[in-house]
Amino acid sequence: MRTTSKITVAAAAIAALALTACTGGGATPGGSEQPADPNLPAGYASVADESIESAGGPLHVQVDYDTAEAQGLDPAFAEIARSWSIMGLVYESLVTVGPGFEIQPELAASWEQPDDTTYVFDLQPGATFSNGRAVSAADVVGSLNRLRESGSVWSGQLGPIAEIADTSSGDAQQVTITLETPFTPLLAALANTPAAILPMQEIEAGELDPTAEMLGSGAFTVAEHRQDESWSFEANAEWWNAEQLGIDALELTIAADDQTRLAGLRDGSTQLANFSNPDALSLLAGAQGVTAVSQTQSDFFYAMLNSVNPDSPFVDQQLRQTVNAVLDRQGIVDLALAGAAVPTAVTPANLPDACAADSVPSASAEPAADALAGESISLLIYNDDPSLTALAQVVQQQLQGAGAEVTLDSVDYGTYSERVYVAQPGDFQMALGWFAGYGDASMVTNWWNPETAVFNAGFAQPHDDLSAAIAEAQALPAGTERAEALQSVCDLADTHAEMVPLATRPQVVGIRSDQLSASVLSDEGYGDFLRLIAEFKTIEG
Amino acid sequence: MQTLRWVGRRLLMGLVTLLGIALLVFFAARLVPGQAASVLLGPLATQEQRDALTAELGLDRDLFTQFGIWIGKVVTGDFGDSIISGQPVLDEIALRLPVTATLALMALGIALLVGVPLGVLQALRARRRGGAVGSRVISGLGISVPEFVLGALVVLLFSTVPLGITIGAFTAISDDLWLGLVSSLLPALVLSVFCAAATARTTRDAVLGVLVEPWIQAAVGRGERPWAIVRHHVLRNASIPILTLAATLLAYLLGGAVIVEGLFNVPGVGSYMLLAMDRRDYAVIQAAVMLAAVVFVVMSVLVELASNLIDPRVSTMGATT
Amino acid sequence: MSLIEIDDLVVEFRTPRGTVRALAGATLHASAGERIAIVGESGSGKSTIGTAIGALLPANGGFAGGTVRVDGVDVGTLDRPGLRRLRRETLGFIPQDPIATLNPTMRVGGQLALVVRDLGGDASRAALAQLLEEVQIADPADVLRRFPHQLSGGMAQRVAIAIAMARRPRILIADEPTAALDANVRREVLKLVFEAAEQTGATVVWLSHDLDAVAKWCRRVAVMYRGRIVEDGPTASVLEAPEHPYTQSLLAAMPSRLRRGVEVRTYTEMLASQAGEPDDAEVGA
Amino acid sequence: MTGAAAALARTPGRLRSLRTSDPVLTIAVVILGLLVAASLAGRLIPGLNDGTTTVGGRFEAPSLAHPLGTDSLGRSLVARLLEGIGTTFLLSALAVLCTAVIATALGIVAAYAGGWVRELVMRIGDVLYAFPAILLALLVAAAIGPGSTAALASIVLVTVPLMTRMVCAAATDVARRDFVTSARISGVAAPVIMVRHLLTCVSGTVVVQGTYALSVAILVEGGLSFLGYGVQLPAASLGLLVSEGNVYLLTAPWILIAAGTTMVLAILAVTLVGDALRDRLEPREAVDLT
Repeated sequence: MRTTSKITVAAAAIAALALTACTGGGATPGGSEQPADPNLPAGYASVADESIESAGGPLHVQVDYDTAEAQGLDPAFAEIARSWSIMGLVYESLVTVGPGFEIQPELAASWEQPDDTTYVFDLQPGATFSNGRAVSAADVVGSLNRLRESGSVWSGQLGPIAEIADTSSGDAQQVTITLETPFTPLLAALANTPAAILPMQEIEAGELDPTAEMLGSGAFTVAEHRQDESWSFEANAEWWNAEQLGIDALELTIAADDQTRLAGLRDGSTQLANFSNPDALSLLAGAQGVTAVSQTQSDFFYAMLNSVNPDSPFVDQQLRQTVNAVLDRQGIVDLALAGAAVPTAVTPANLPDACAADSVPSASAEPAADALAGESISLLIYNDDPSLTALAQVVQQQLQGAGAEVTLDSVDYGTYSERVYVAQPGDFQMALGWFAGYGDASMVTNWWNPETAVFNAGFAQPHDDLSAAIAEAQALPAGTERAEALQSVCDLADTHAEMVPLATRPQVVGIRSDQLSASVLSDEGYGDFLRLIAEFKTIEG
Repeated sequence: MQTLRWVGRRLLMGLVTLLGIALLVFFAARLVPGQAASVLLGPLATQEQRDALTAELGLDRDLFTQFGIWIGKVVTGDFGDSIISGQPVLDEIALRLPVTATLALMALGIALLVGVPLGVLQALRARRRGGAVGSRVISGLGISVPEFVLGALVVLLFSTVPLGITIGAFTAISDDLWLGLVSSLLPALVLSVFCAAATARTTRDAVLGVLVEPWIQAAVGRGERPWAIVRHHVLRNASIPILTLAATLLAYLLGGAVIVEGLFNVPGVGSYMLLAMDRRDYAVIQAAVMLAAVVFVVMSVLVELASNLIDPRVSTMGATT
Repeated sequence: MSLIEIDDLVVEFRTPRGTVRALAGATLHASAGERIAIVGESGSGKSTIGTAIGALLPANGGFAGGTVRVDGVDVGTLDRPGLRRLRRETLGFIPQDPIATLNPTMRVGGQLALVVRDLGGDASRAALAQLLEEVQIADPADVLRRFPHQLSGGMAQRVAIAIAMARRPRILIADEPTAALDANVRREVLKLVFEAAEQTGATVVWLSHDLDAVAKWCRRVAVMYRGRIVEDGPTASVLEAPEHPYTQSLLAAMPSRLRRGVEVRTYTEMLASQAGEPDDAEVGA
Repeated sequence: MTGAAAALARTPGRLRSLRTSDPVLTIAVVILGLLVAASLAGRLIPGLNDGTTTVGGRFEAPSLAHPLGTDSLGRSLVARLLEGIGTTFLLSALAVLCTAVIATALGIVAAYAGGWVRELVMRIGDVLYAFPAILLALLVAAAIGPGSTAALASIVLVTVPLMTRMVCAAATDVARRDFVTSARISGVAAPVIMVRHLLTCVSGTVVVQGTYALSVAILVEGGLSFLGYGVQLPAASLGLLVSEGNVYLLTAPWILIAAGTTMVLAILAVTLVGDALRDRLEPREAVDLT
């Protein structure tokens, strides 16, 4: 949707090939498909050529929608993936996410974990805000505490923090975070833009209103912003890594219509653009000078089966399970998502330690051919996301295939959010939606506990067994043991079948590869396809 | 003096119309389910946050109070702030109006330059074999091809075949006059097709309406040349319906050619309005509608004034219907 | 050779209901300088014969037989420029409703100027005023500034005569030029028309139904009925000894001959009451 | 204008037969007939229309099995098109019917009553007329939820003001004529006058305006569906199919070609028939200037 969540894609390579073959869309040599390219390092969908001397100049990028947040430009409250990408150009977090969801240094040059509950971060020595003031440990402590105290939904993502302390000595700026109990997703949460480091000194002095203005330590500064129209960024000369930056300026145009972004890439007026329509891969196939890559998002689509509203047939767990079992996730991927996605369970399929979509109980259940005979179901969706609409129609066909009578109720997003999130109990029977999958397999599991997630209290019920399993998995360090713990989260969520994960959400990045050598990760948890913009190199001519 | 009184009266009626529109848009916008607060805050917000934002936006009071406050401010020229950007709505619209105005004027200009001569030709040839068939189908096609079909074809054509105009990027006329005009050209062309066809049809009808008049017969009887007759005796007399249409078209174009603006990513009033609808940005919806309505009302007064000047028999001065 | 030779002229109109024959073989000749009146009731075809002389039929009408010759030239064979030359140089029309035949959005002066300029004449203010004075307009400067709808019927007819006469036409066709005028203005206007024609030696074809006036101004009269000239001769003999029953009925309806207590019936009514002759005016369907 | 011809040509306000030798009109009527037949066939013949079920792969090019190819969900485009034509025509026709009823009633009452009633109707018309049409439609769609009902209501709101104005103008002309005045004086009840005299005299105007409203209706439905506020998937309408065709123009051109052509033909045919109707109701014998 224009406003809410985040993104995905995966085994897109093969799927994209298959798609082109069957549409006869003329796969031009040197075109856009990217089968597992042996030249690409693991974890990358595209890599900037380091041997190129960047021609500099402005980079033109088109994105599908603009940030639009109740708290303006304040990253601590940013809910939309696009906000994270845009704010991430100006602000830095302590850490960032690299290939394979590996946590990498950003504002923190390095970190240590002396024990399960202590994290010690050493800041980049040259880190400076764009106003010329050096980033201090106090800014980090202040920013993270500000997030914790903000009441923002992201404060909970940081886990059970006991203390954030400035442990600097001399010029070396250092911050220590102490947890009450072990919490593995901490680093992944710190990598997200809401945990960005703000110039706290200026904010506290009242010199900067972070909702109206952005002042960060990152690669760019804002030259101009026209809401829903465009952003102009300039390279931040004060950035600690400024020499590496290949572009001088970034012109970001908001173009809601897929056609406009496709046209921009085709006619060369745009060097990079994103698409949530998986068919963008085939639509860009054969376009001169354009490479389209699929970036697998950990974001995923899910179905909500309202177990709270007494008027909903899904108060009956048996029925929920039957619906869950009837749904053919691979069929959804193939038909609605052009094969450019993967089926998933609660833990996003492309994240380390995630459980497999076909490992949960419903996957092996074999519902009768007419298991839903006599059921009549109303399926609520919002209508401004073509992928969601496609998905809904496939879900409708599948449920009808099992004998149910399914009516699609398409409304605009405002009405949808009123009926799903605001109304208590939720004013729907079955609904479809999606949310971000983040950078750690256990982060999104938070949403399966309505008591902490809140937004789903109108249609899902808290379950002690599931809540306990979620907490247990989050405390375990990454590895086999945690994978097993997450498996039980997946199994329990699947059994309760209130929020039923379906498939990851596709994202396609189109690159004008004759003008730009770009780095794009093959997997992403925060929808930030501009994450590696510092490595981009423009090509002369 | 009489003219002034007439204009005054006409403007007063315009104000009544505007008040009607103000009422309609205000309450219609609030009939739409989905509060600004829930749209803006997203799914993860708590009820307290929603309530707080609703109170902050003044949306918790009863509708009539809200309307009173709003209309009170509107009278002083304050249309409120956009919920999304926090900026005064008028500033936001002022930023987008030049873009839309350029587009509208270009489209209308093309439409009149093409449509009027075409319409005159059609009227003159209405009685001839063949001539009428071709032009009827052409102008019929013009009003039958939806702008979203034509626009998509143009976007595809210009983005796949290098034709000298890039359409992936839009430059505002305020940023660069020449580039602004060039990038407005294609969307203006797409818009002008319908407008030109409508103009041609109206012109044809108007000219045919004049051609039955005795003074035309008299001119023909005097052996005057056809184009002299058209110039001296037809055009002026046929211009009132054409002007009326032009005003309607201009109001429509300025009110936001939503679809074309979207297709070509033109940052104009139309696409802004559409977004505001999605986000329940009431202040923007209201201001944009009021703007379009003011344009409409002013245009209709101007057209009536012009009609009086064009045809001295139409003495609507003093009469109102 | 006569100036106007209309021979066995058939004119038809296409209408949604089929073809209508407005002239069904009309024949009429007129010499230079002659004054001829054509009389007949509405729909008899007299207007059609008037317009046929200039090939000015409405677009749905056309010649279906016979010929119209003006000065020996068959107008049916003229190309468009030729037709325009004929109309510009030879013909002058004086309309029934003068206000309607003036362009309502143009001042009288402007319209006169257009006509004069078209003929390569002097379009100065003074020259235009002079033209108006010639048609007995007292305050020409004021009239030049007016719009047609601001003129009285008589005034407008004078302007129309001025426009027609500015071109010194050899044939003046006046289609009931006084029908829309007050009785007292009628005489003046007719006088103006015939005096102007006298001056230039123009042939006058006057379409009228006013037999009293016809008797006064014309030496020759043609009577039309159902698309044919049914009687044609010196006014005196036609009025005194009508041969065709239709002419007789027309005469009976002349205001100057009305008698109290004598019922006046039109010829058509008479025919209808006798369940009369076959209808040959309408052809086809 | 001459005698008999003019007299015969001017019988305003009554519908005359559409019998004609005009080839354009003939083609237009045939196209319209085919489209109406197609829309009925899609609804009435069971099995012919299964536009909501996946029957093949995504974006299959036209073949024997699927003569117009398949769409993004592997549905047969023939079936989708049949359903789309049906939806669009049904919706538009219904909307125009509503418009005609409302506009005729309002226009006649306003013309007959005159005075403040007329003024009020005209002012309300002005308000709707001055409201940007697409936004009016969007507001309606958002308020009652996107879908066929919203599209229908939007079309009605967009088309009513103009038609009311035209009917009112025509009816005012009639209301001033002698036979209405004499009917009034002789005490004929107002409703009787309105129905017997005004309604019959404006019927031509209503029919002509109705055909124009029909073409506007098809366009508005298309625009609304294009913006996502009209007919909702999995149902089909011409506008919806066109908007899908737009996206896949490069890889699956058959969708736009089929839907776009149908839509253009539909509007064109309706417009041409409207033109022909008007030419017959308000014949104009223009002078040939040359």
